[in-house]
Amino acid sequence: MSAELAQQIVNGLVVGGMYALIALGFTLVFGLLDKLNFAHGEVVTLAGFIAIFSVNMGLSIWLTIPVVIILTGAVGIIIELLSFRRFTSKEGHSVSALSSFALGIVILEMVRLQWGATPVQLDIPKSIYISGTVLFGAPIPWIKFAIFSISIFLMIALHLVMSRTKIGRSIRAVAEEPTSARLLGINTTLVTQYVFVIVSAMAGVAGLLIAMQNGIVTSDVGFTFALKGIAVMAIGGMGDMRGAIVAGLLVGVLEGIAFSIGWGGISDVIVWFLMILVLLIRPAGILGGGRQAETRV
Amino acid sequence: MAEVLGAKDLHLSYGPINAVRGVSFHLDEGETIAVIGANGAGKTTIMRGLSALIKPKSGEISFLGEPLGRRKTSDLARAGMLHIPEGRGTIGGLTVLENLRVAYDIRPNDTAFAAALEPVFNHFPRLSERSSQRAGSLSGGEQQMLALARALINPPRVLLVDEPSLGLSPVMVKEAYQALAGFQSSGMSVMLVEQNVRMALRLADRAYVLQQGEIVLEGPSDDLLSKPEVLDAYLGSHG
Amino acid sequence: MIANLLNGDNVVFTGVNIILAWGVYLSLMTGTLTFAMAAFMAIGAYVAGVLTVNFGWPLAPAALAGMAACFFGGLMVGFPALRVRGLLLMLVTTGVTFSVQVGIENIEYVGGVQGIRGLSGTTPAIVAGSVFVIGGLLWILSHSPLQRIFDAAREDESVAASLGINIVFVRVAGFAVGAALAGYAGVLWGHYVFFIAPQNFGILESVFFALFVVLGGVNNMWGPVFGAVIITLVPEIAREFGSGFAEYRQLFFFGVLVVLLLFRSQGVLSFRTISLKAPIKGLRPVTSVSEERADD
Amino acid sequence: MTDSGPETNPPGTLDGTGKPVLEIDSLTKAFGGIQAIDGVSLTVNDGEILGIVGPNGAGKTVLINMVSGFYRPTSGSIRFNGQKIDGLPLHKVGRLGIARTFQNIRLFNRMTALENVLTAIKQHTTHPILAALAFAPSRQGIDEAMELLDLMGLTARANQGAGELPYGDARRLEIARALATKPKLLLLDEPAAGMNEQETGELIEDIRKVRNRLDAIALIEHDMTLIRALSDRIIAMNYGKIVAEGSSKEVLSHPEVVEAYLGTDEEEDG
Repeated sequence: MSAELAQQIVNGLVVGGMYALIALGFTLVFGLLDKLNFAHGEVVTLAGFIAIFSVNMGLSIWLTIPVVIILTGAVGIIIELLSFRRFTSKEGHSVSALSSFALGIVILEMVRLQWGATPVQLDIPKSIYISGTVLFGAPIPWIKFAIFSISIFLMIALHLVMSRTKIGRSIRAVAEEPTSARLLGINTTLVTQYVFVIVSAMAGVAGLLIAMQNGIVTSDVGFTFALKGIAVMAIGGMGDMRGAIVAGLLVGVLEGIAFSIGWGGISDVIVWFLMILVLLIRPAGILGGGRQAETRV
Repeated sequence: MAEVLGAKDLHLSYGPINAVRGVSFHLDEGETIAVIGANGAGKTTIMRGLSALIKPKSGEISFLGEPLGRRKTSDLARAGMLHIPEGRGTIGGLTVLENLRVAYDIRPNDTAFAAALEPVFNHFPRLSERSSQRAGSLSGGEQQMLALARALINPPRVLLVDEPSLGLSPVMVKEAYQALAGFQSSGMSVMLVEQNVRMALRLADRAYVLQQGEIVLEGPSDDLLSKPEVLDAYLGSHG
Repeated sequence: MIANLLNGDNVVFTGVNIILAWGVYLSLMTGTLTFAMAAFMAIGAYVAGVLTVNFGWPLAPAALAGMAACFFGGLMVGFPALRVRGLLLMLVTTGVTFSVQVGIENIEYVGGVQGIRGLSGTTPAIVAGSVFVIGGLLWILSHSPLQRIFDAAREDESVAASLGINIVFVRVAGFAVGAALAGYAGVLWGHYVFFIAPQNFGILESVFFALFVVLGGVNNMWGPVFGAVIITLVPEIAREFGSGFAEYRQLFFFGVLVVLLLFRSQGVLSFRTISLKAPIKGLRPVTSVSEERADD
Repeated sequence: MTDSGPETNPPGTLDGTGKPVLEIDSLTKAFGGIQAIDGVSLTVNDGEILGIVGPNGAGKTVLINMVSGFYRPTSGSIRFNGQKIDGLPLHKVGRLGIARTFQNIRLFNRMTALENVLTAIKQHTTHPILAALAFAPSRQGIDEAMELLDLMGLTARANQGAGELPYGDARRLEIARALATKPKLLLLDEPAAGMNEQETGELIEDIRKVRNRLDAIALIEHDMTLIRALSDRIIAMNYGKIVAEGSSKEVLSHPEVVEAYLGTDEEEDG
């Protein structure tokens, strides 16, 4: 393996981990409500700027993690309240999609009014981008390992929450059979709120990691990553958590490979093309665990 | 005996259909009642009204002595109402064990989950064999067992069962009714909606006959069993 | 102040947006909320632009070619894509927009990210005339049986299909004609602004075109017109208030939209409600049987 | 309605040729682990009304859903006038001449009664593009639809929203809409569900009125008054199988049918 390719694959895995974190948010909301949360990406942007704010206030970059989690989690509650709770009609998913899209732009505009539209430097020691190790002849800074480890840690934590805890069981029960879940005493409104807090906090951490990796924060980062996250969710199968993780890493690595063979310019098209292909050929996603359109005409 | 569940002049509609028109009934502590009637008579609609899945057009429902008011379905379940809907209401994507766990989790309970499982698995050994299987992959009869097992792991004050015999083979129907008889003898109040008239009347203390959304006949089960009108009303052979 | 709004720029941009809104509306009428409009707009603009700039075609045949390209593009995307529904379809159309945009960026012949320049020929009169012609066709459609076939396909597609309506055909046709309208809008716009580049046709633009329709309502063909006019002209009016407001324009606009959706969610995307429709005239006299029935 | 009880017009008078219109052969349908239809074979003949009875969950609606193309069978075949129709897309089944109504009425609620029928006018549904352009046929379509509304006694409701119609009228409108497709076979799924005796009586009259427009009717029903009044032949189902077949008297007194409706009796079957 050439050093160039190794470098790109490692980069791909790191970025893919973030795609997966964001895609997990889309897929969880979709699994629960059959709706798309287009404000999700702006939570990623917001988190980056919250990190800048806290670091400027004198917090260490690691201590900003809880700050980001709390604030973005709260934003999740607001998103649910404004763009999802009331829209239960037949057209609800279109209305929610557009409402959350508009809400996302509101968040984005507030960020721009506060911090401007140009990239802002994240004030952390430059040394963390330099010290590292060598893998297959390619120098890899420790920060990449740290970022990748945090993504993987979050995924494992989410898996444990979903499979082992009461909240996780409730979420899965509501996603599967909302009426039965209500009859069993599960408060669906509360469960929906939990999900929005969880996915927004995850998107927040993803935003923080992106900021750490790049050293700068721009206001369009959320938009870019959210689009990729949506494609990743669809490739993994709508509502399939394992699928989202696998698809996230896969897309990251594919992009890395595309860059190493000089196809960087069209790596976006590759992702979207892959998504369209998956939706048409295997609508339940690469692992086959997602929801399919069931109507037959 | 104290009334645990009751309805006064209840009207419910389901889309364009005025499915239930002025129904009154009561279920007392420890009692079993059956609501029987043809398909479309409004039985399931009553059940859905009782657990607040649909809002009554008018009339009053009281649960444990308090009017239902604007209480939510999930609150009622936590207060001790277990409604096993038509189609069993098991959660297909969760394992058998997780389905039981969900039912166990909702109300304060001092037994540990493992200990609470024991009587369930003694009663339904099939479930213990399949405890890690997805509920959706069980057969109809096994799903009904799982649905009933939820009443065993966390006994409710009132159990509402909608058509426990629906789509089951006679052997399975018998098994489901044995389980219900067990709940009955443990002192649970049970309300049963059935099209399997004989099975239902054998189990219940009292019964209501529903026709076109109205109660046309009520009384002790034994009396009804000996009345030919019940069977007539049921087969619709009037006229 | 109103007089200031009546200039060539505003007529062209408003007209183009009305045509785009009608394209979205036509597609939505058959049950497809599409986010691919910017892609088709790009295809129309580029195809016609290459023909007029590189080959010296007059605008009219070039516009027809652009529309045809979009129509066939719509068929090509529509046949496989319309097998999926609802949100999945939103994703596929998003993907289409993205792919077309990045695709054009990578085609050297049309200038890549630099775009092409030298497009001209659109006049306010052409745009206004086009709006009238397209509006007239839509008006005929909305008074023909086809409108009800669309309505049925949208309301309950399996029932509609069991009545003998070929749902796939209806949906693909709506989608492809909507795409052709977007293409035409792209031709007109491109040949007015002189210079087009891939970044003019992104996913944000696609969502914006969908918003015209959402904001205006879909009760009939005038809702999208209203939405398009409002969204096009509000920034112009805002400019009159001075530059201080411009900074908050987006925030204000989308904030209002969130609130509007919150309180009018039923009306916003729900189709023609009964009360708004004129009864069909010329009914035959009521027979005695039905009079009896009508009384009970 | 009082002048025409079930006795005055005895069923069994076939006008048609008696040739099979619909032939179903060893049909099965499984959902997950549950066998909803388990080897059903039956025919519907020209000119007859076939009644299908059975308790809830017996598989009657699943059967209708397969005949009308809503479900694909797991195995077995369905032939309509000799042509294999299982696996055809819904609209093709509809165009061949099978129309249906639904247990839980499925009208287009945002349209008026008249528009509901207009939607289904065969000429428009088969040629949607011509439908946009031709003005004369559009007029014809309205006349045709009004004739059907008239037949079902809904003329006065023509411009009322389908969602606001009283229950009985909504049922009738569904039948009128089905007739607009010019069907040969009409499938009625519990048309009398939720109706009182008088309404059921009216419905029986309405179905009699439409029967000569059709080759055959198959109807699922729990209301035995309606079944007795209309069916030339009855099939009883339970657990996805046919348990009895014959005239209404034979089938409704068949011990297995009585059993299916009333449930098993522990003491007697042991």
